[in-house]
Amino acid sequence: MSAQATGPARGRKLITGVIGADTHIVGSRILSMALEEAGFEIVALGAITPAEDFVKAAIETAADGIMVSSLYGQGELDCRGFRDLFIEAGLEDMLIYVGGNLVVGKQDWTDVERRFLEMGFDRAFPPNTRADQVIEVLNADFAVRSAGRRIAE
Amino acid sequence: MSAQATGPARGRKLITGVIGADTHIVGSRILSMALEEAGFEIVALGAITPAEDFVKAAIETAADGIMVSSLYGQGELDCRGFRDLFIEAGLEDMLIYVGGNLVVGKQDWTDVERRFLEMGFDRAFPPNTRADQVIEVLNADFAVRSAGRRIAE
Amino acid sequence: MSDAAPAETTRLPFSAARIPDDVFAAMRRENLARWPTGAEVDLDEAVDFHKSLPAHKNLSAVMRKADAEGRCLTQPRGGFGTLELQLELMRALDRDGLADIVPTTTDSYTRNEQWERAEAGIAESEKAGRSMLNGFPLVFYGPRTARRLIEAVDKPAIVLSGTSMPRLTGEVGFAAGFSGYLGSGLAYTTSYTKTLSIEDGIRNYQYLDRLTALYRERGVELHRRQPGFLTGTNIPPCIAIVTAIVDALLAAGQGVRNYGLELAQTLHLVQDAAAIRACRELVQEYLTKAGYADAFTPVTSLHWMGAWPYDDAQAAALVAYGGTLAAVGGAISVTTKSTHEAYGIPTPEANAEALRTTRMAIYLARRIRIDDMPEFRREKELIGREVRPIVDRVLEMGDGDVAVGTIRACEAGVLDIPWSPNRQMKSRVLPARDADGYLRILQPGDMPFPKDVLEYHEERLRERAARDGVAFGRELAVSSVYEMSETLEKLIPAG
Amino acid sequence: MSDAAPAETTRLPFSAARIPDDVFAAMRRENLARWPTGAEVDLDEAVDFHKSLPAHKNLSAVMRKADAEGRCLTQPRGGFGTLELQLELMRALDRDGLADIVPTTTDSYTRNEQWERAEAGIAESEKAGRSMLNGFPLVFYGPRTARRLIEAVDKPAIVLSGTSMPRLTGEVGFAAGFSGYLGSGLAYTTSYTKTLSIEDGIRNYQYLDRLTALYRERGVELHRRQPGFLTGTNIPPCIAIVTAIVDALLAAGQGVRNYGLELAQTLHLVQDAAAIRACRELVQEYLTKAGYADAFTPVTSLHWMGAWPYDDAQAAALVAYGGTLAAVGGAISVTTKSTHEAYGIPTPEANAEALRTTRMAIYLARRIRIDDMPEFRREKELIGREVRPIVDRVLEMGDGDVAVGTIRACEAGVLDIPWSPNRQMKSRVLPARDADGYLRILQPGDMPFPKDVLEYHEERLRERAARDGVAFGRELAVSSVYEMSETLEKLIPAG
Ligand code: B12
Ligand code: B12
Repeated sequence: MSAQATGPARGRKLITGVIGADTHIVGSRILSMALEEAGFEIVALGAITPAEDFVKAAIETAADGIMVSSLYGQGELDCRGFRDLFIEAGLEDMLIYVGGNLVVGKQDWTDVERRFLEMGFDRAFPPNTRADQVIEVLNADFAVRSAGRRIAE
Repeated sequence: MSAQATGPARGRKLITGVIGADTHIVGSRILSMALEEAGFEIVALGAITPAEDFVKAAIETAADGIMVSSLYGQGELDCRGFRDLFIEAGLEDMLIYVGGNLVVGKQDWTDVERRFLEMGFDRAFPPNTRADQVIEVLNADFAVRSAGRRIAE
Repeated sequence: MSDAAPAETTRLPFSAARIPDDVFAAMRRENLARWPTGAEVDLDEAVDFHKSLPAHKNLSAVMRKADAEGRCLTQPRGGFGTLELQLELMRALDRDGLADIVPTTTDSYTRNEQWERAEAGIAESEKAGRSMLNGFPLVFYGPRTARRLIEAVDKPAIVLSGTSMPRLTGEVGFAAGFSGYLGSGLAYTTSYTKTLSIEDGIRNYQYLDRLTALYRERGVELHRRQPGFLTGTNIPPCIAIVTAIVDALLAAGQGVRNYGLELAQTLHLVQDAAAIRACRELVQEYLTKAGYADAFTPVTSLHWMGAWPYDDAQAAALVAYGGTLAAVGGAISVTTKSTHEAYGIPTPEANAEALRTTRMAIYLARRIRIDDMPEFRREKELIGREVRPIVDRVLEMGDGDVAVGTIRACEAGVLDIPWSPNRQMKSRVLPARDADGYLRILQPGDMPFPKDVLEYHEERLRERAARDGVAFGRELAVSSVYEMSETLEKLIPAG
Repeated sequence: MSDAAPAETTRLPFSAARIPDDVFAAMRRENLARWPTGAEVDLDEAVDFHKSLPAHKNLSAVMRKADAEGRCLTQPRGGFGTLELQLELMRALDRDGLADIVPTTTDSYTRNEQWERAEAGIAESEKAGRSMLNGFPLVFYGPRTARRLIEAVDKPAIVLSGTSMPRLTGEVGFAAGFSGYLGSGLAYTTSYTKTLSIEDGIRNYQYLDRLTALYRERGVELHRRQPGFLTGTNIPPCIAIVTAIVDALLAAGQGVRNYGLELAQTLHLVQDAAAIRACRELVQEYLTKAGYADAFTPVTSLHWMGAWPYDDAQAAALVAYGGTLAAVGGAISVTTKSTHEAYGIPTPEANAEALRTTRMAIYLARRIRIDDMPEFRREKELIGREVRPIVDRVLEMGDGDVAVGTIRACEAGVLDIPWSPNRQMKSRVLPARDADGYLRILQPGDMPFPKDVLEYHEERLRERAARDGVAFGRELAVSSVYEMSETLEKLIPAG
């Protein structure tokens, strides 16, 4: 049986969606399905979602975390200032992940990860990430959040 | 029509053969056929030919050049001292080529070539050498030999 | 961002009918005014330029020649964010990749008509010293500058712009000298958009097809092409072919007569060969019935369009097999991917290498055809029995008008595609792979497949569920999405 | 250098008869005394060791299991000049290449029983820090040390030693724990030696086969294998199968019952599939006729054995297609090459990558079989009509003794192979590729192929000569040797 939400992660509300002009919906949809089955509550914004729509949905639904997908390579442009939008909306502590094929071309992952962490994402996930891995990290991060830390080591 | 022996190269006698414990006969045989058609006289020693047999054949037939093949990788061991055998036999000026897959593994060609030239071969030829190229070089080398030089630039 | 749909003044009642000359002239004026480079489009000059090109730089002629000679041409994808990078890329694909057809893939902002963002992306790319865009901003550069791409390479060039908004990109591309354009109203709107209506998507492509016909009236035959791959995610041949027929009828209605059909590989030797044959025959059947017996509809086979393995060595097998499948299936061309596919847009080198691997695979396929195999015949016949009921129903629903029928059929789920991002599609149809590696229909949604056909699909899929020890249900579809991206350890465990 | 042929005292009259126990015991004593490590061979200990291995490390069992499950296993080649390098290589092939069977290729001095030279080669390799030998000097290291190779990897291991002098290598290999050994008297003597007589080559392999039977008598089943690839240079299936039948009969005569048959790929989907089926059937037919109905004879397909392309990307297509051909043809295992083939012995990495590409190609081949194709049936039937007249004539010439018949047939050219380095072979038979990519017989030499068969081959080859605009003659054979190593520009010129 696949990974499940545990402890403080159980029942958390997550927004999923594909940012920018990106139409790659399959990964986000499968991820949403898996997270739902694992015990999270999912609000799926689908493909081609402007950055602002994530913030709007987070406010409207009082979400606990954001799962941004970007596959088509232009995520490096689309994701700039994403954290700022949440800060402006007073949601500076929102847990924000990004995953997919984040940049154009086959680039060194540690370098890509650094760029996205610098942009303010709590975590960035490389290609070939499976839902089970994401669930485990979510469990860990929600666990330390009750202890006041931002993300688990 | 394929390349032909020209000028001083016409009618020259060449020994062909595969050195050492090497059984790869196809390249040497096709080369022999092509050289013969081009107007050289060929003495083919075939596969698995000890170094000494090349010298013996050269003396017996009063050959003008030696075409050593080595494909199986151990040419680097088999070819050591090859020139010395000719020097000992008083044939220090013999034109000696070597060609094939001369070393074990895919190595940098300029490096391999240097090693074989240092061993005393007049020329070394990389994998993917065709008979036409060899004939052109033979023409050039036999041409400069009448002028007393060893090989053409 | 500019308006996606045409302005009201030129908005005709929606139908499959040919756009009248005067209306089309007005539509073009409006369209070309949407971005400065539109003013550079000069039809007369463009027609003269196309006529000045040798036949081997005209994609229509090249496809016809390949068809006549029984060849399978190679074509990569490829687009970078600046003119310099794009020139270099196209030259590499030509010189090192021996591509028979050279591509210009547009970036995703251009596809969505966000030309200012594309402009910013060029600047960012120049600053970063690498492409920050996933394609070439064709509209921003405009036809005059883009013509340098055509002049740089002595091969036919095609615009690849996965979009439902091709009106300006099409004008610019054709005016620049591209002789091919990939895209269609039904296929791309259902798979590349979230909120655009199918109607508007079709209207946009009616414009492009009408433009193609305009060139034709002026004596220039351009190659239009339908992207039957849709979401690229386990699309069974029948669904691809249904969309191919609908889009082909729509294009023919505007006067297009050189219309390529793309089919994503299922990666099954028999299913792909059957699909390639069935596609061309069924499209011809419906075009002929509709009075367009004179259309040329060559089939292009596409390297695997779903998720790729993360191991280059594994990916190399998909690249090579992609050439084998296209050639054995009798496709007129194959569109390639590379060993970098799972990670990102390939470097020119990786792209060129994949072209060469594919070309060698095509050579190795010799003249082999498997049309005599009973299994091939069974599959081909099956595809016919899947496709005709759907298409017939679509035509019926439109009371003879395929455009109208298409909208109604999409609304009703009669026309449906798997994994669609578009909110107007039901996207209830769900495919999965059976135990023999064929793509089958797991859930038909509301598509009117015959009962016996569905029973057959279910039986085959139940066999797989039993073999894999999983429940018969959605999990079969999800694992089929991942399948090709799995490690070899998982695909073939050690004995 | 040691003597290649057995000493006179144990030299029996030449025949296919089983070597009597006492004579064989004497032969073994003589043989093991030829090099110090021979003394390490202890049959009882070796038998115990083999019995202690799990079934998945016994190649016989692994081949039988794969056959039962319809799998196609992968096996690379690989040998380096020192124990350290060889250990590292075998681990890499196992771990990174997922090889189902791990190899130890011996170096060419060992193959020619020049063990002192092999010893020098080890020293040179250590000095140079890279392998100066083209394989592992198995006899020099001896069974005790070589066992470390067996212990290092949890897979069955096979000795690959292209030689006509396998007696000591075989003793050492089996005693070390290798459960497979590739090589045979007719095939290797005709393709790996210049002056050794066919008789002595057969005698040497009768020793090895008798040794295999000795293990069998002790309850250990080892896998012997025939290298039907011969000179690897455009060997048509019929010639490979003729040698397979002869060598299989010789091995069965000594008591071997687990005998693999290798077939070099022709790189033609239909011809290879037909060859794989025909090979197993025809070998079984003759074994059964000779009273050995209980022999297991799985077929192994070999990646292209002729000259490879000098471009890695092109070579990748041959690697992948090699997996496809083996799997679709129903081979029980495939022996791989790599993208480095045209240049030199591959690095462990390149070797492992090719294994993975091949494995993925096997996966992609699913359960596809083409046995129903009329073209397949025609080819398979043709192979039968080519093989039987030759084999029947060989048996006739030996007055019932296949060993004697083989020698006489080689002398008469009834048995012949193309491009042989061996001076006793006529090597007048010459193959070439026809216009459809099939390997055909251009010149039969003195091989008694039926007239109608030869007419068919000639007709097909004349078609190619006409297409290529070359004379019908030797040039067809020579260009067929080069074909796969040509550049893509030459193989498929731009449209
Ligand atoms: C299928 C596919 C398509 C389909 C998409 C269908 C659809 N509507 O979804 C189609 C054919 C339409 C398509 C179009 C295009 N595509 Co595309 N596509 C792919 C492909 C082959 C598979 C993607 C997929 O579905 N994978 C399966 C799912 C299950 O995996 P996933 O998407 O990776 O998601 C998983 C993980 O990444 C992770 N994950 C995803 N999001 C998130 C988010 C968070 C927070 C976390 C934690 C994890 C996570 O979990 C998911 C589940 O395991 C990939 C290459 C590949 N991977 O093999 C290219 C790829 C993504 N596409 C690419 C491109 C460029 C395009 C196009 C621009 C076309 C082009 N090159 O011509 C257009 C884009 C159109 C647009 N405007 O967006 C590029 C992106 C390049 C880059 N980043 O450098 C890729 C990588 C191919 C390539 N190498 O060129 N594509
Ligand atoms: C066919 C072949 C065989 C056949 C040979 C049949 C025969 N009796 O001839 C068989 C199957 C028997 C065989 C056996 C072996 N082979 Co082998 N074989 C090949 C292969 C695939 C093709 C060779 C060939 O015939 N080419 C076609 C001819 C026309 O070209 P050519 O030989 O290169 O010759 C041309 C040029 O090189 C040049 N040339 C050749 N000689 C000369 C000389 C001069 C003076 C000049 C100017 C030019 C010149 O002109 C020729 C005509 O164009 C090559 C790899 C490849 N190239 O793809 C491996 C290869 C040569 N073999 C190799 C090896 C190692 C072996 C074995 C040890 C087996 C093994 N690995 O398990 C045994 C050796 C047995 C022995 N004792 O020698 C290696 C050598 C490795 C290295 N150098 O690092 C190669 C490169 C494969 C590899 N990558 O591992 N092999």
